[in-house]
Amino acid sequence: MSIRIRYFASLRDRLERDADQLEVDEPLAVGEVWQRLNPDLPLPPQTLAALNHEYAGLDAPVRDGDELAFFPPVTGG
Amino acid sequence: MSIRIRYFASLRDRLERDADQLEVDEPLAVGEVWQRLNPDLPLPPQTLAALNHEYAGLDAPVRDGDELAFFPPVTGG
Amino acid sequence: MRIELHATAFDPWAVLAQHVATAAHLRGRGGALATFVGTMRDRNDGDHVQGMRLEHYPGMTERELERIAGEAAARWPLLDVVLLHRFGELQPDDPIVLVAVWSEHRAAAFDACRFIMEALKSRAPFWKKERLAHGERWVTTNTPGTAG
Amino acid sequence: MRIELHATAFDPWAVLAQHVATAAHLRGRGGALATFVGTMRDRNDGDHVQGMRLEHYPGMTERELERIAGEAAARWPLLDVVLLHRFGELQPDDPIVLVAVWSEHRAAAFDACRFIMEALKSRAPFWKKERLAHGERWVTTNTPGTAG
Repeated sequence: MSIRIRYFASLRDRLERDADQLEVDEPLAVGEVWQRLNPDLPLPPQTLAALNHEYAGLDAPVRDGDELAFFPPVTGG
Repeated sequence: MSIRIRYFASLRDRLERDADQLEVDEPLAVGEVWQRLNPDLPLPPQTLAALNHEYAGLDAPVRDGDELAFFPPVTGG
Repeated sequence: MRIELHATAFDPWAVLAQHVATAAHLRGRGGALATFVGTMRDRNDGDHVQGMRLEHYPGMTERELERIAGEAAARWPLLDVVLLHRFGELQPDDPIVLVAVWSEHRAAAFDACRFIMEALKSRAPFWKKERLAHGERWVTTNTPGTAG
Repeated sequence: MRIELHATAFDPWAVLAQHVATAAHLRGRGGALATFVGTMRDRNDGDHVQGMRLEHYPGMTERELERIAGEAAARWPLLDVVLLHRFGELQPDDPIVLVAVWSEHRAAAFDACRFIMEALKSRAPFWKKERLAHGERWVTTNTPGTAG
């Protein structure tokens, strides 16, 4: 199973990268993907997640080919 | 005491005149001016009154030289 | 603060573009602008409306609009208000009213813009007379300002 | 319904004038138009802001704006919505966002315009980075949409 992960704004700056690619065999939830990729950094409070361009909870299941994104609270408008 | 009275919109159409001039000796309130000028027509419900370009109640005292106006509910905007 | 009655058609977008271009006190500060434009519809109460005459009370109408804008400015931290209203003969799609309210933040701009419109609808001395295919009629009530 | 992201400065008044001139479905019907324009302020949190970079999430941002406008159209009887938002490098006074909502009556136009702005502020994936005299900083919270 192949998942593309993207990071935006201050979270990208903090992680010092804007994307990850994860190859796994077992099913994972959104929050588990974060833990797998950032084992030393608990998900910062208020971080938002989106799965295939739609907001998703941390327990949403991630599927093969999905694009998962993590980002800080939005400040548009 | 000389008072100028103006009528607007549908009220003017109904009265078939747009203004009156009233000369009186005793003090009158807004509602009394209407009665004096239109003895056969009770003030139509929802009619508004303005004294010198400011909304006024029917018991507001009218003074010499005042401009008093009666008009139906407003429909601007 | 700019409050005007217009006897002939005005272009709300040209007015706003020109106002923003020349209002030095908004420069860098006017982060939020809420506007309302009311235009003449060609239907009302199920009838086709060909035109409209908008009557006002010269002298009082201007003062009442100024009082309304002043009340809004006393209640919210506003940077500027533009308030234009037509009178005279209107055609469908002609702008009737433009309310534009600048503030640093959106809450005050939204609240004050709506307050001005509701106050204008209930207090500013204007009266609409519609021209229909079979004659004329006075508009007797305004549409409520809150959703039913 | 017209929803667009712009990489360079847009003129909200030219956009609205052009939209009204060409939107046949508004002719005679769009009696009420509520708009909001947010522009870049040159001060924030007590500091002078020289410029701003507005980041977005290409693909998701457009879809989220479409979802928000769709929710508004499902909830209120709207005739049209125009929603433009900047991204990229901004200067003070540059428009950031334009929301324009047409309806037959003002209550729906006001309510839907404000709903779209609040939803956009809380949900649309945009992030502001301010350029100050002494460096850059991410904006971390939005101003609340209700008066304090």
